[in-house]
Amino acid sequence: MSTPLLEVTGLQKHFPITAGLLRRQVAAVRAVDGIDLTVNKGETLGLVGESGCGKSTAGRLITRILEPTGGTVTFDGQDITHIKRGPLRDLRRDVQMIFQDPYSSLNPRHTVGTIVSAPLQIQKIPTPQGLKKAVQELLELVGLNPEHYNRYPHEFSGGQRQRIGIARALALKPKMIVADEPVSALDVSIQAQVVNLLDDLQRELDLTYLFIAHDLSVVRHISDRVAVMYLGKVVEVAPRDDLYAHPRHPYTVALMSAVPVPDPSRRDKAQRERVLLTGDVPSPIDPPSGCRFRTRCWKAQDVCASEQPPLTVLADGHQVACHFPVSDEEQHAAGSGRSAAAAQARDKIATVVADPE
Amino acid sequence: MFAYVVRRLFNVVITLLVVTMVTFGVFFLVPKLTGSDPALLYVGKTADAAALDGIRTKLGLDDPIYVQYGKFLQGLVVGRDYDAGPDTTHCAAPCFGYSFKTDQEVWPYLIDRLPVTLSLALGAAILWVIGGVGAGVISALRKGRAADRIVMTTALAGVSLPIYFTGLVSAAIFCYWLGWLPPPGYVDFAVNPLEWATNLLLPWITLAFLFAATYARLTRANMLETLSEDYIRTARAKGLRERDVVGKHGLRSGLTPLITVFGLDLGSLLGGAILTETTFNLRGLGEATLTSIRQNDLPIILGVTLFAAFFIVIANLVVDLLYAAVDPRVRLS
Amino acid sequence: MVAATAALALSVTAACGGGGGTDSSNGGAKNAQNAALTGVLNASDKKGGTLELWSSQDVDSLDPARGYYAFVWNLNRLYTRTLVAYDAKPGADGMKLVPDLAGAEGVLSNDGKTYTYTLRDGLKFDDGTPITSKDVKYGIERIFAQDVVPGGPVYLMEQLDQGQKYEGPYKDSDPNKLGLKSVLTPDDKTIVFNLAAPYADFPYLLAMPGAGPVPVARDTGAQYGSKPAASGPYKIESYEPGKIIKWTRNEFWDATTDPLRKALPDAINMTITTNADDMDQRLMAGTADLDAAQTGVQAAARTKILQDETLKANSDTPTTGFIRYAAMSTAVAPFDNIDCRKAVILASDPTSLQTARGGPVAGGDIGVNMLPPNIPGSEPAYDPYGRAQGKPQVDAAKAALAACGKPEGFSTVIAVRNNKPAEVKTAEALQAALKAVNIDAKIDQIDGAQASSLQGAPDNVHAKGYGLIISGWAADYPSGAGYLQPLVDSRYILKNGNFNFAEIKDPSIDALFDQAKTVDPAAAAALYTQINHKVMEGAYILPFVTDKALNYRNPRLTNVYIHQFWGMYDFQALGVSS
Amino acid sequence: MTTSVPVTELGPADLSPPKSFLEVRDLRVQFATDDGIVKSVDGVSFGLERGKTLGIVGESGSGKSVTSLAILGLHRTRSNAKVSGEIWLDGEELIKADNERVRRLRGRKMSMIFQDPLSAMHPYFTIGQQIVEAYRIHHGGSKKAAKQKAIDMLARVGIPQPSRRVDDYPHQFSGGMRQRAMIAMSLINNPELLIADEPTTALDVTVQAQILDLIRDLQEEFGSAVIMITHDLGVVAELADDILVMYGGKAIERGPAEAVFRTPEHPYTWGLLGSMPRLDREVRDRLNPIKGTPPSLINLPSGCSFHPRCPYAGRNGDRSFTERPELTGTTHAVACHMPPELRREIFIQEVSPNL
Repeated sequence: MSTPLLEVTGLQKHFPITAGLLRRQVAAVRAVDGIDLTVNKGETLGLVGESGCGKSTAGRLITRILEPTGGTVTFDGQDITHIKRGPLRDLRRDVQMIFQDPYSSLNPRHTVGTIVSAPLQIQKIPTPQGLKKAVQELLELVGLNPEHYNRYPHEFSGGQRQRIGIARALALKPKMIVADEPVSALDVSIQAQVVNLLDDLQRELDLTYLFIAHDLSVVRHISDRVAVMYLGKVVEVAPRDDLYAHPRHPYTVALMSAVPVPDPSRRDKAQRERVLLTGDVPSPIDPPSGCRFRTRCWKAQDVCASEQPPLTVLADGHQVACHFPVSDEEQHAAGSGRSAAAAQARDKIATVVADPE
Repeated sequence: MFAYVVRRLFNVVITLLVVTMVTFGVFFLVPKLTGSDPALLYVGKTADAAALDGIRTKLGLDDPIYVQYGKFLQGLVVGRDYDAGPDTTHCAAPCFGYSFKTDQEVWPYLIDRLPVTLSLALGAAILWVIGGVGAGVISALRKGRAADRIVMTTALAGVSLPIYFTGLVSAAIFCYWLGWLPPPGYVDFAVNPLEWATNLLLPWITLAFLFAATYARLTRANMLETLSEDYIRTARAKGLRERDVVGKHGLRSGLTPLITVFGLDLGSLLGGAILTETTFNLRGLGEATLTSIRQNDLPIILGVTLFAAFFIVIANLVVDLLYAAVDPRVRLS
Repeated sequence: MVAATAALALSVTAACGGGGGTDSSNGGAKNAQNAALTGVLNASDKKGGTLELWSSQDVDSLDPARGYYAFVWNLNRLYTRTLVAYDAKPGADGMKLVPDLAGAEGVLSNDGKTYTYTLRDGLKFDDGTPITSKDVKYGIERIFAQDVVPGGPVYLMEQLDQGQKYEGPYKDSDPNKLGLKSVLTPDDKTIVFNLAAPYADFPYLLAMPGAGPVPVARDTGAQYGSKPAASGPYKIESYEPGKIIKWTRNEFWDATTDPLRKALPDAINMTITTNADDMDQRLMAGTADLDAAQTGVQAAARTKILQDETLKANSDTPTTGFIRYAAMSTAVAPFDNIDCRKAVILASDPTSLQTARGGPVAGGDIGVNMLPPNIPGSEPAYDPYGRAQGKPQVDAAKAALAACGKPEGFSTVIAVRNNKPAEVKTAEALQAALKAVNIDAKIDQIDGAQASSLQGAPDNVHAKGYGLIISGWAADYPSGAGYLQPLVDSRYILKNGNFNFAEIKDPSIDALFDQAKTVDPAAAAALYTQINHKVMEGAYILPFVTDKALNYRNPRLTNVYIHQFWGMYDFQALGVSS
Repeated sequence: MTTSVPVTELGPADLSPPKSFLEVRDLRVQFATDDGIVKSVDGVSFGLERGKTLGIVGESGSGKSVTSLAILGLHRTRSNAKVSGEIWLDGEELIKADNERVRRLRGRKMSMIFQDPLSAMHPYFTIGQQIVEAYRIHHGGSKKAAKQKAIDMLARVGIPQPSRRVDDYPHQFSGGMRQRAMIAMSLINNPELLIADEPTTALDVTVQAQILDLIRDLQEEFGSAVIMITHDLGVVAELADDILVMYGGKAIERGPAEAVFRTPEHPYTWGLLGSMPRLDREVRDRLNPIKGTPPSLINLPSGCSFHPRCPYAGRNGDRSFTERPELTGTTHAVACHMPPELRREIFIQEVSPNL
């Protein structure tokens, strides 16, 4: 369980912004700005964060759909940061990706058989039982009717399409799957089916997952460990239960408390305890100095503006990038009004509204 | 924005350079490869070898192609001199060259023809935009009903019928049979604006019919798409009157894509409407294109090609600028 | 003259009503089809009005030295006078040269090698300056400047250079630019031509527009065509290429110095249109007077004219002087064998070839030999291969093939210009007829604009194996030499621009041409008859048709007649009645 | 905030005058398509009081959005929809009212917030222009005054520097700010009924919390009736007083929010709750999804349209397959053939332990 299959250190992706007559680069979108991650063999690492935090870009860097600007990606002991086409094709056998939108990621003019068999044909993988049989086995594996081999994507529902995408990803028997928001476009009842399928497949095929999503509940359900990203940085990594029970980074705290609880009887309490963040995520073109969350953080002090907090391991095993991690006491500080954190957050809002910049 | 325009203009120049190079290459290299001799085009049928040599020297045909091309470019920028016999004639910049076939400088020749094409294209453009967009909007609003079917059937006819057919039939009917219009021809606007208009009426209508058909179909499709947009639903949900929903919210975005098509259509028409011009005996750039190609008159071919390319790249640029002005989401960089 | 042929053939039917023929004016011949072939129709001396010529083809050049189209030479008669000119009369009389600028016919001396002409008194250009013999010489010298003013015929150059390598007046070191040694102008009224050898056809060369006077002061070289000096009754008021040419009266022209020209209209316009069908509509509607190119109306109008008696009466079908033919290259096997050539002639279907050219009315008569009817010495009845009967002679052809040693037939290539639809059709008709005798002819459609370096380059012809070369030809001057010499004289085989497609190398033919130069026209005509016979006996060329064109004339025109030399109406004679 | 007022009880045959602020009776919306008639909404009834929030929950194709568009009368123009039933708003019947009357109510008395504010706002007009337009349709007045009103409203919904941002275009706003602007636009005329159609689905969770907070505050301030349409049970749980669960165009469970969450009675509602992982529960080994896929509205299953996916479908003989269950019950109504006792027993014994 603890052999790292994937190791990412200092991974960066900057998209240049050009301007002026000569199209000189004047700035860069720092989509991913130095992240460290480890995914162990057979585990699921959940990568959460809000839109624009860089989690999808990170996924594309790891699968080498994009070329990193900096840092290293090591997969199965091999440095794949800048590998070229040939070895990249070999990498594709081991690392596959599942995408969010089951509509746009399947070519509408190809049959399911063609779509699922494409990786086999591109990689020239021998299929002793015959290509068609191999594809039908894959379809069965993901819970689709093998007789639907000759149908087109539009004849399937959203959940079934996502299953097709999964079958395609599994065709090459990869070691690792990077799933980028694989269930967020699906209806709740279907979402659960796909989550269960991914669970089952992991068990049966000994897969390693990097599960990228914004839905904290789903991530919690499926992951062994969870990494939280904010504005191109990983702010906290911890085993699932630790993270959800004892979030240490103020952003993680806010994120958790924002999730609506499907229990009307608890909503008043939840609302009282909720840490409401104000304003928007700053631009990744010109991120705040020091700690990137400081502009929205109720615990921010001067040092947060001057010094970037490194991702350090706390006593309880959390990796947190924060100068002032939230303690359990703070978090559970019960009270008639809002919690300490929430109260501090409230004050912060007041200042923000009064002084917008 | 300024940098963008400068950069685009620079691209325009590059594009035009490439166009001249290709045209130049085609019309100078191809005869060499097929073993024919452009000099022969300039001489009488019984000219002897010495005369041919003389022509070659005079036209510079014995120079390497890059020298010839260099001279052409030099003419464009600073003008060049031509040996006209008793003395030399100076072809002032922009010198597009000198047609030995017709003994004229290309630039004035084309400039002379420009008003014809300009009148034809702009007049027709106004007609087809009004007619095509109007018909398309009606068609979209009456989707599936009689008006829609009539418009779309007419549009199909417009798209399918070649201009020399509609042109000759309409000329036969209106000019010769009914006698309502003068026989086609061109009268300069400055000479007689009324005759200018009545003479061009038929070509305008014929040309506009062809384009209006396309525009009606495009407009219909765009309008239908726009009317199903979420923001149209929002406009209705605000309590807006339907005519404002269509007129203010629908048209603006429904017609924006037409800018591109319109710009390119007008741009290429300004380079000459070959069929319309020949059918209606209009001496515009299109007719010049046809004549020069038939006569293998390279300098004029080069000239009209450059003109046409110029209009198209400029139209492209204008379209992009216009688009940015209309659609605030578009940023130029 | 290889002259104007059909412009853009927009052969789309645009049938609609046009004005019918109105009442014809009195005088002269009665109005009927082809009435203008033999007599003067609507003879009149009434001046005034504007003659509205139209054309679907622009002039090649208005510079007298540079025009080569037949109708442009005809137009030149409006503004360019020459020492001698074709008489202004219908029928065979028009083929005679009469003095024009010269007061009398040239005086021949020095064993037929020296021609001396004396100019009339009172000749003036349109700016009032007198026309002198030096202007005539200068005009002729311009022909030598083929690098500046190319395009026209160069016969005079060939006769007058005589080894001097004269490069034209623009490179002439003579201060007066009159450095051509073979032409002398002892005074302002006399001009003397010294030929190297007797040349009976020389006056014909002097009747070409290029031999007209050009005042050195007004010569603008390459641009001269835009505003040439006028010696005739009209001057060019304006010329907008591709649009319109306007002539107005030259007030310095004196009718008393010009016995040929009538100069009836006050102005003449030639409007150039891109739409030949539209032009036909205008002709029949009476808003245009004449198609200046005179190549015949379009198919739509042709049908209409032939079906409507009134319209038909306003039309003529003159022979144009063209013969359409296929030459057989003696350098390409098996046409080096005369019997194989004969086989082709015999196997061809005269009627289908005629139909391909447009039928008996618009196309022409079945061609039987190689001298057109307007050339002295022609024998319209001379039909050595029995083509006039109209049918292919398959048996005779097979016999010829057997004699040639190819009883099983052979294969060859037909080279045809792709921009001449009628020629392509004749190629197809010929191909079909040859198939009947197992001659397999492949058609190669060559770029018409490059014909002179594709058909006209023997090297290319040999390389491509062009056995049959389809073309057409009309005379630059009405003599057997003017018509036949470029086609059959071995000395006219050129590396480029060759018209002796058959590459005929028959010393007896060459000798007959030389002999004809030295004798009087009547004797020469007999020699050309002989040449014609030799060419036909040698089976070098298969004539398709002697060309005709169906032309429509506005009934308001006066003084109308077909001039036999051009096979067109004599433009300078025309007047308008209303 | 407890649910004191019960959901008004109304059957399709009820002809009594409306008692609630909004009453929808036997609403049916059908679309004629090439493939057949799509019954998007098939006999839905509910009521809503001022100051209260109704959450309509369902998956895609359940008919929840179509219902809201029908209330606003947005099926009237350029649509092949056939709408029948009754919609009473403040004592006025809307389905039979003429177009002009409904138009005047739209955006004024009743307004709507859409799911995706980027596509729901016109890309070519500034935020200000669009809000000003919404105001001036119903109030007229000068543009300047309307703009000031728009700025005030933008400030009210928490947009910083509103006087500057009023001239921005929608694409220049972030997702959350755009939804705030959308809300400002729908509230500019103080509507008495606000329909929010998936207002936070396109937003991030922290922004969602902000927007829900905002809607709640504004409702308190303006006292509007709110219909919250969503597929997210968490969101309804946060806001709704009453809940209507829709499936295949029909209402299958309706009741006070607490009741529906604590003691849900319809197998579909169980399935929904079982499908979602919850942060407020221990992590389960497996989720309990509903088998199969939502039905096609053209070809609805016979009888109870949920029966192909229902694990208990066979328990009533063949009634589930042949007979359409009516929505029965008082405050907490359910459309299911199983007797209420059995449903409660199953829930307590089989379903609840796995949630």
